[in-house]
Amino acid sequence: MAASPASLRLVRAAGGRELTLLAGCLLTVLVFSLASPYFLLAANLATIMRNSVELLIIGLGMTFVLAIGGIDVSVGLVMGLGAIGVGQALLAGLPLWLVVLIGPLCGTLIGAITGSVIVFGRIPAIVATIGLLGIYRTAIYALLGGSWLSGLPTGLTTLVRMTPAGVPLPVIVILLLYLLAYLLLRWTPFGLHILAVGQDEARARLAGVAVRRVRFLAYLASGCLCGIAAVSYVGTYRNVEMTTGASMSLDAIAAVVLGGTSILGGRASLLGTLLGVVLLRMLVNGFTLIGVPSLWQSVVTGVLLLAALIAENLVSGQIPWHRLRRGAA
Amino acid sequence: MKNPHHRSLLLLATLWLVMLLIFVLIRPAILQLSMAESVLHFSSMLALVGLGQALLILSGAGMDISVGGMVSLTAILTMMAVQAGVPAALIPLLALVIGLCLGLVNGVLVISCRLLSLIATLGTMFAYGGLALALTGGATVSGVPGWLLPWGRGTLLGIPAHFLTTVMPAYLIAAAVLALTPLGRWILAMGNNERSARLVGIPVGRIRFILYGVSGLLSGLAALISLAWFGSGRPDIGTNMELESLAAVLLGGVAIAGGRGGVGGVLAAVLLVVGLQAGLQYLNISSSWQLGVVGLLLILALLSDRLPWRFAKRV
Amino acid sequence: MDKADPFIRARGIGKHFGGVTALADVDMDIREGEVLALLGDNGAGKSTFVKVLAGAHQQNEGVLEVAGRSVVFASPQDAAGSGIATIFQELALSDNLTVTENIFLGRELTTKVAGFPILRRAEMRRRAIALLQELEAHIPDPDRPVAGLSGGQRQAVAICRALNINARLVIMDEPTAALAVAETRKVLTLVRRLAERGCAVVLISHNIADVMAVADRMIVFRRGRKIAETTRPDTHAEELVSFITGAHPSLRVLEQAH
Amino acid sequence: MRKLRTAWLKSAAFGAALALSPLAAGAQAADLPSVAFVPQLTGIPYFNAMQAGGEKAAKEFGVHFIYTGPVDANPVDQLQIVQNLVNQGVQAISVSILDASSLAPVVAQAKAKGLKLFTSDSDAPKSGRAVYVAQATDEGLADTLIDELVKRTGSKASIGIVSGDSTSSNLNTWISLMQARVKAKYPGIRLLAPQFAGGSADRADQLASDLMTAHPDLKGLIAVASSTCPGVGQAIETAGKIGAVIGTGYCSPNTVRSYIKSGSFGFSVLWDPAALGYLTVWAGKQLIDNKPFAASNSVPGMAQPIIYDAGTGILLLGAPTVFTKDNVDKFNF
Repeated sequence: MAASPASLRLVRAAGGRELTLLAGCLLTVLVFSLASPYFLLAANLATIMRNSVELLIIGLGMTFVLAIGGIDVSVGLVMGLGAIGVGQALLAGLPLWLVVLIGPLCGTLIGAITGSVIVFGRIPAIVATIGLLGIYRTAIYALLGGSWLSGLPTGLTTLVRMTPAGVPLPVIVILLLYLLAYLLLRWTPFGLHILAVGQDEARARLAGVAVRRVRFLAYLASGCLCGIAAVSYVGTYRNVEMTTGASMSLDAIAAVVLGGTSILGGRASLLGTLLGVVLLRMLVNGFTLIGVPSLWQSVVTGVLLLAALIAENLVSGQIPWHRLRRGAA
Repeated sequence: MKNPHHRSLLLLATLWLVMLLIFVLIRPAILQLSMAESVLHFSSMLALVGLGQALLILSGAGMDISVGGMVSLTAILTMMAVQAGVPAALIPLLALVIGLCLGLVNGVLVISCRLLSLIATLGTMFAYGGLALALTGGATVSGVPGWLLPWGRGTLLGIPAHFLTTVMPAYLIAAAVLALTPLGRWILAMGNNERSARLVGIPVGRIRFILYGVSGLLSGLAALISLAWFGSGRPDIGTNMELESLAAVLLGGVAIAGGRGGVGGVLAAVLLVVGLQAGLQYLNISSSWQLGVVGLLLILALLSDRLPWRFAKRV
Repeated sequence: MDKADPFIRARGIGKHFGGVTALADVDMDIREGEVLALLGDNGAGKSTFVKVLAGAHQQNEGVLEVAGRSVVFASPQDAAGSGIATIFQELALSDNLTVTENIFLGRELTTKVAGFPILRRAEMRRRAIALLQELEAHIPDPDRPVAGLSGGQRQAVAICRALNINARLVIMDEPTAALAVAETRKVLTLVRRLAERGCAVVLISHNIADVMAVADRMIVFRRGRKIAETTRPDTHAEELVSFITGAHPSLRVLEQAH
Repeated sequence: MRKLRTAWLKSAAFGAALALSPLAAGAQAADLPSVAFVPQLTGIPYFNAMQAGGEKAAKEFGVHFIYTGPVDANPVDQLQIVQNLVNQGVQAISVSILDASSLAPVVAQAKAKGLKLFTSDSDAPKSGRAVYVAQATDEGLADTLIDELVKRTGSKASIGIVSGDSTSSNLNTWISLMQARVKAKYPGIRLLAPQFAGGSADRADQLASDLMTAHPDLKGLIAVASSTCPGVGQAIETAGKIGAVIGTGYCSPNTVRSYIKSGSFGFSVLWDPAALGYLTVWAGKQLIDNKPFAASNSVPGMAQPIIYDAGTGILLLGAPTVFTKDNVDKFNF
């Protein structure tokens, strides 16, 4: 149970995931830059970046949620709700600093709801968030009342498009968030506790970790990040519609898992999440550039996810071809 | 009420009554035969998909979120095959076989390749659903022969024909297998405690593999109903079915970790969800409310599961 | 055994669960620097007693004194605060964390930076190495995840955890269960070393050979009562077994008396 | 235990009651004839405007107006809603068809109950519907958009298309008619394969950006679904291609006002959806009253006569409106 070489290999494979992903990203860049002369243009890379911002931020939160052994299929809608808050704030003509704060505020609040239902209501995360998904959707419909927030004031857009020192502001924000998350995971007790709780809740509790608090905080953090993503969304698209964020949850889970964070918890790879999101977005962009219809994109996402995970299991010797034995949790 | 499964059935029955009562109080005209008939009509596909989902979850194999994609892709592939020259008489067989194969792909991924079920089926959800759209460009594929339509649209003994001929037998068989056969006991045992099930020699992997096939088969059946109903293959017919079926299964009292629950509750939950939807529509309330109500019910149902337990523990 | 006050002094400890008496009238002294083995059949009451010590249960009757002060532990954290550490059978180690991180889990050394607690990793690592060396536990790299360690090494990490909170009493629940022979020997050595370091060690074990190898004193439980107390020089394996099974002649008298 | 259960039931009943509280609005005068309109999906400004127009007409013509539609652009959900209206015995039901085949199952039922089923905004020609209330002919819409766009891009250009759901039959019809128009009339124009954003602004933005990158010579971008309009406009602005790439589409003035003003949208083609909703309810009333449509009808409250083509069964609102910088501020929908 304890010292099997398989688990050792697993640990190594986790470290290797970032390298593999990096190689995958480089290969993608290489292939697409050969296939399309426009792929490597600065403008195109900027487009990829711009279209990755929200998923990168939400994926960061999802990394924490998966790391504690949870899951949240409602994060996209949390961003949607946050975007409504930000949009209404813009329409109400609130000062910009307040508008920027409202996103994370809404997100944190909703994160608290999600976290409470899961942690204090003791409902399995997947069940709770499926339920909340329905409730949040209804809330979005009720809040928007059938009309979109469109053509919003440009104040936030100017902010989102700022490029201090030549670097787009969203890039700076994302780097800061990831750096912060890294410090949190690596250099604070909270980070250790997240990993311990994700690995084995009962043992973490025996070791004196405040398990509930850690789990709750992870959902809170994820909610807050969704709120930050909402600010970016409203600033970028100046539009909030019914479906804002609806497809984002599963995309985020796919990207984060592709990045090597285990859905069983106890393992978090921030670099992996970053690379996973970028790889997915690059593929979508590249396929459009070489003329593959956009309808194929979700096929690509699915196949890539499966291929990566199968490859990993093959390399780590997890697949016993000789007999069918184990199922999965 | 020692048996938690009975408890959740009681809960569903109560919810049903409460719902019916509210609706009838507001619009007595809602009590009409055609209403019941259309609820059954719209329940069929969800009930079948939910059954596969329920069996998988009961066995502890985890959830299958590719069911919607399987239904769409099966419908599309079946009709594409017909357009490519396969005799239309083979449509029922074709739909079942394609569904089965897609389900078994999930089985291979989870059991043989040892992917976590949630992730494996997330991948196939993207792949199946995406393929259905990509292969057709979003257009429907027509060519369903006329003789299939009465089955999809008509009624037998006042019950929608497809409900009578698929859902009822499927649930009866599933309930009988779970209650009366060793296989049924095994499924519940391995869902309850996988390790000890293995120790006593239950072929856990093989059974789960078969159940993935069953889930695919039922999705294929749902796809067949959609063909007979609409008269064409639709690439988006399974949209949202993964979450709807999961909600129904969980609302039906099946424990997400497996081993606890039964299929009767699932059918009751499907009828509750569809009935709620129909009732709200009858009152001309935006169907967006239905999502929230189902979500709320789901959470409340699980909270109610917790409360007495927690209460008892404190004493 | 001629040391001054015992670290733990328990008198008349009783514990009921509903109408069931799990523990009745147990007296016990536990001294620092000695290994005390608790023996008994399943359900004999040794685990219940240990849980009272560890703060997992509260006694219904009797007085528990730790270092001369009467206490009732409300939680395991309370007990830990009094210097009592429990090493659970499942060890409570996180496989994905490193040796150092596990030793300090829940009690990390931090320094505040702008109000936020930041881990002092270098210091934690230094102390971990020191502890491991002190125990002569052969763990080459404190930065490796414990997932790769052997059963004995994991016991060493768990013991380090206990030492790290300056535990004066370490309770070990079946530390050698499921260990290979060589590993068992290493763990027993660790137990001795822990006692030599001045710790009190309470060992729960079913393995008479292990007990005879390390324990200074043995206490046998039967049906919720302490029925025998002896020391290593005064007993032998057969006698212990006969106490446990209730076959010992002195017990017949005792049981008839009740 | 018993106490808890009752408490739970109370809370469940309360929750249900709470959820149902808006249904007070659903209580209605039963004696008025009812006309229903089922949009492709609820919660988008376009159909909201149709709803407003329908309500206005309902007051005018003394009918009860029901507006209800699916949350997603999902044909099964839409069918269920239509089925439900049939069960309710709503005398005239009009549907903006998501997919031409999806109505087939209920047509016979409606006929059997003597209810009038007709289409509005998006048609299902072979379904046996009573009439199609059209905003404009599909050809008229496609041709106007292409003609107006070519006027601005010149007759040699590449033009991209960003649509919504790939399964919406009316969007697909327009796309194929646009392609036909280009083929017939503008040999120098290259219409790129349509991309589908599925109704979200961020996906539309992404696809539009990618199209502009992949085709640096791109001169026009068409947002076919109104839900993709803001994304396309935003993408052109962000890419700094205002003037170089001309955005357009079937977009309501409110949705694209800021983009038309910034110049990223050259124009937008649409009709007045409120008028379409108005006409829909009028047509429903005519059907209920069993009054046949004349070749040219004068509808109270509408300025222009409404043309009816008996051959195709189409009731035509009129020519589409082209919104530009000059007139966009005159409209509010």
